[in-house]
Amino acid sequence: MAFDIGLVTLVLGVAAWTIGARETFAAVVGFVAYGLLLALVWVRLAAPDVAMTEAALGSGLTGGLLLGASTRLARTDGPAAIEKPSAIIRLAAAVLCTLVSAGLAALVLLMPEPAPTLAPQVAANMAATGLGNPVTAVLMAYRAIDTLLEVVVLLLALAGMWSLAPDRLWGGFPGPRHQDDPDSVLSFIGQLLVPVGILVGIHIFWVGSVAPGGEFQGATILAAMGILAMMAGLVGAPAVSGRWLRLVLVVGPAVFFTIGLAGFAMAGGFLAYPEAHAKMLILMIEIPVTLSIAATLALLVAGPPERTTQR
Amino acid sequence: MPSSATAGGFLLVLAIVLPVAGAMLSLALGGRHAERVALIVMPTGVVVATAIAAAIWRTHSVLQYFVGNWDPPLGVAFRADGLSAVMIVTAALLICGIGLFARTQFPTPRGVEAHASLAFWTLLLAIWGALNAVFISGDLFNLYVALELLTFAAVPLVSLDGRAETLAAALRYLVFALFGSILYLLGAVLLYGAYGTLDIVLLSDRVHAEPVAWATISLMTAGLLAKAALYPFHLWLPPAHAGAPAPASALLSGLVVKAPFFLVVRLWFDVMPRLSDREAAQVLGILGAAAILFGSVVALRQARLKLLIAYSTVAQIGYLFLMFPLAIKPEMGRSWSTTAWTGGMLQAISHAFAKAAMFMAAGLIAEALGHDRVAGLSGIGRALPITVFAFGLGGLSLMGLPPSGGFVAKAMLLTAAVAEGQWWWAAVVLTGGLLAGGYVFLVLARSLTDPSEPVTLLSTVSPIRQAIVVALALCAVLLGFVPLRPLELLQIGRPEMAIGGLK
Amino acid sequence: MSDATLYGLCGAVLVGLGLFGLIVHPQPLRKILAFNLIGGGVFLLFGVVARRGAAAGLGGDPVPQALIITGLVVAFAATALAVALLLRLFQETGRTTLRLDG
Amino acid sequence: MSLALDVLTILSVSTGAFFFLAGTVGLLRFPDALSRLHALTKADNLGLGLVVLGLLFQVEGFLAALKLVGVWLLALLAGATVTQLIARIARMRGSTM
Repeated sequence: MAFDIGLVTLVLGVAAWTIGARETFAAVVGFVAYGLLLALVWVRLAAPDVAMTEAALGSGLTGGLLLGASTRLARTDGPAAIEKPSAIIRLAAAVLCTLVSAGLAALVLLMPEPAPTLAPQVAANMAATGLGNPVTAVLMAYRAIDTLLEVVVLLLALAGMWSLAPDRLWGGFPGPRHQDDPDSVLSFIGQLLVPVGILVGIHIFWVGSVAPGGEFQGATILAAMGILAMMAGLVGAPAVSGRWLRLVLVVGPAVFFTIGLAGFAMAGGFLAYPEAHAKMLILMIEIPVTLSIAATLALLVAGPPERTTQR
Repeated sequence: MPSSATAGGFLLVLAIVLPVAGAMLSLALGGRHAERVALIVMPTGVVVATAIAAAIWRTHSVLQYFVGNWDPPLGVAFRADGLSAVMIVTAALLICGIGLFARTQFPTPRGVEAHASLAFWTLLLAIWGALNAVFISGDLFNLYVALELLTFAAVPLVSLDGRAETLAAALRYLVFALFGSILYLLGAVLLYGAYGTLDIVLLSDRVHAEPVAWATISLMTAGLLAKAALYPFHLWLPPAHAGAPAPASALLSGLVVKAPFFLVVRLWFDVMPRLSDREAAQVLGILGAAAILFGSVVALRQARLKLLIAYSTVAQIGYLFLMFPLAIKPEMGRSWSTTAWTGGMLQAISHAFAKAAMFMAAGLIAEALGHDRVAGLSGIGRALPITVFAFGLGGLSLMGLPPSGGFVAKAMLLTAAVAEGQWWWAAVVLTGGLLAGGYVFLVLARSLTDPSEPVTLLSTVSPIRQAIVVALALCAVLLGFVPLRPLELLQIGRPEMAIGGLK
Repeated sequence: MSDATLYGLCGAVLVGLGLFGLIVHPQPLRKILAFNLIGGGVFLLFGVVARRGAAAGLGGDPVPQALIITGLVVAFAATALAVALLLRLFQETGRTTLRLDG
Repeated sequence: MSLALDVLTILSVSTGAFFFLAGTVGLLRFPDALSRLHALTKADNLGLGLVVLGLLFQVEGFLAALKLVGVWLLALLAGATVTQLIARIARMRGSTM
């Protein structure tokens, strides 16, 4: 309990710092720390799968994205300060937000006892999915439609982001140029870390069917390796109109849809798996989906096309 | 509602899979194929939508499908009642109209890929899939994902031309939409914490009048209102809807803002019918009335045609929320409740057609003149008579003049208001109609005046595009003639509403 | 008070803190940051719901846990899209204001 | 036997924690970027190493031990790289940050 109180204090302190910091860059650094602390909280709440996602995606990739943006926008900190709302508005906002927090806190204290749960039902039906990790069973079997739509959401966010590019840059390469000094430390660590990271990513994905992990966590690590490789200049960012790239992006949802529709014939329903082959079918979906998610996440961090030449 | 999957339930799967898979295919193939995929999906989607409506009409019951054969609460159910069917058919027809209209605006030159075209066709299909998901999903978290899909597909449409002001409008839209989503999600989280399910039908049995239920309905409603741009959350709408290319404006104003409204209806009438009480509904009604008065007055003062139409959307969204104080727990009995409810939904549909037609008519005018200043419209009525006629037909529905769907809708709201003794809503409906008449006539009168110098059109306007605009405007008018049978369709799967209203 | 309740209260405060940031910060990037902070609080509340639902030998109810993962991914996509819009706006205008008159 | 292992773990992890504390104090108290980095990385690398060492006494199985050592090595690598990058920027700006 003492540990938990300390952790909560830290989380709240870092969150307050993130909101209160004068410089945006400092606030983003605070946010990254916030995400890592939350990952610890998830471990305390017996949710290791969430902890991994939070650390990799919520803190890692989101943090990287925001750090990049805050350095590019550093010059706007000054002018924006003039627009700060008046003290009265700030006070009113503070009162409102305190009320919201108090209300939510009251609801937390009023939560029913015993708590309603679907855990027994999840556990009872696990055999039919052939999986050993209940969270993966929810994501890939019971609520596979959520996951399918979510992969589409990611891809659409990417399509929407690309559509922001001016016409002259369409078909170009995302993100700013990165120097590729072969002697630089970044290039060194890229060469060393990327293969290790790819292995770790595949491992995390692979154990997801029986242990904490899965396609989102694995894909996030793979995406991070892709970003590192691009930053280190080991590989160039792919052109957004590249046929292969489009194929990699879409192969995940395409296989997901195909096997989902095949469920009509195999098991009498959309996204239904025959019990004998459930585990294999889920794996057949997960491999291309991991690939597509990894590519989409990396490109979401890279941003819309900004240049027409690779170098 | 039935307790198991029904025959024909697979149609619901198709309604989502077809457009979403189409969007993925457009993105993968790129170039000219994006448009071709859309042109194949559009008629197929209309067939699916019609089949869903027919199946519900024939069996007079709710279509239901359990995805993956997992029953709720573990799995996700798709359900379509009469209301869903009407919305699905409306969406299908409008998307086809908008798609056909957009062909000349978003062409794909041979050989190169035009980014605006690829984005438009991909996002159009994605919006369609997301709308259908919103209309039929029976699970509050699945609905959250569908709403996000809708947001991510809709926001980039605003800034397809890449101008600075549309980028700012798109960003503002996104911030509002995300704020709305997070409130909605917070509500869903609390519901699961209290009742252990996110399924709409199961929840409607389990929800009691207690603090957590009050908190969730307030949070989720507030979030959805931000997305539906109801006054005072309307700030993002006019620049976004007016700045987008005309077909995108039609899509956003006609359909996209109806999705969060639809969910408010689901929430108040289906998820928590026992909770929705009259006082809370009055608040929604007051916001609606404020939207009508504010939006209409500001529309009157707009110098640009597209902004005028966008502010009119703010006002017309207000009408949708007048149905809440009239349809929830009326003292006079269920029949007036049904009248008000039907009027509200009819307003949603007829506004969709009318507003889409008006935005596209404004687009044609702007293309022909090179600007859309209201003051510079003189003589356009003679140069583009069909387009201006379509604009006027759409305006008929907004004003609530017969014959039009808007007339029937507003008449129903008016009747319910008078019959229930809530005459103040009637006054708002009438004032709003007068103000709408003001801004529509402002445009029509200006376009029918003789210009000081002859009008020179920058480009010829395609007769096909004009025909599409007229067809959509006519749909809004025709809704005023054939209300009886489709309105019956609206009531299928809805006995609990009337009963809930009496409790 | 159980651990789960403690974290639930933490989530409630986080939502309020983030909401405050969303209202008072004029810079869009700070608003995006605040949105993510609120998201953290909401997911934490869901995590508490999951933890309280521990049963059948599982440390928590896996359904909310899976939904949190989905939610985190969606929040990331939202952040990425918002940041891209913001950077484009900055490229075009050199400013990042969202004020209607500005 | 297990008591001896526990004692070793406690000793090792506590020493590690002390180094973390020292590194953090250095980060807060040292005057310029380079000496701050010096304090931070030296102390943290050693601190993490000691914590990992302490945990090694508790793990069952070779694979888990390997993972722990892997964590330390990766943290060393990342720490060294980031330090190098920050130091380079600090030198280029010539500032005390």
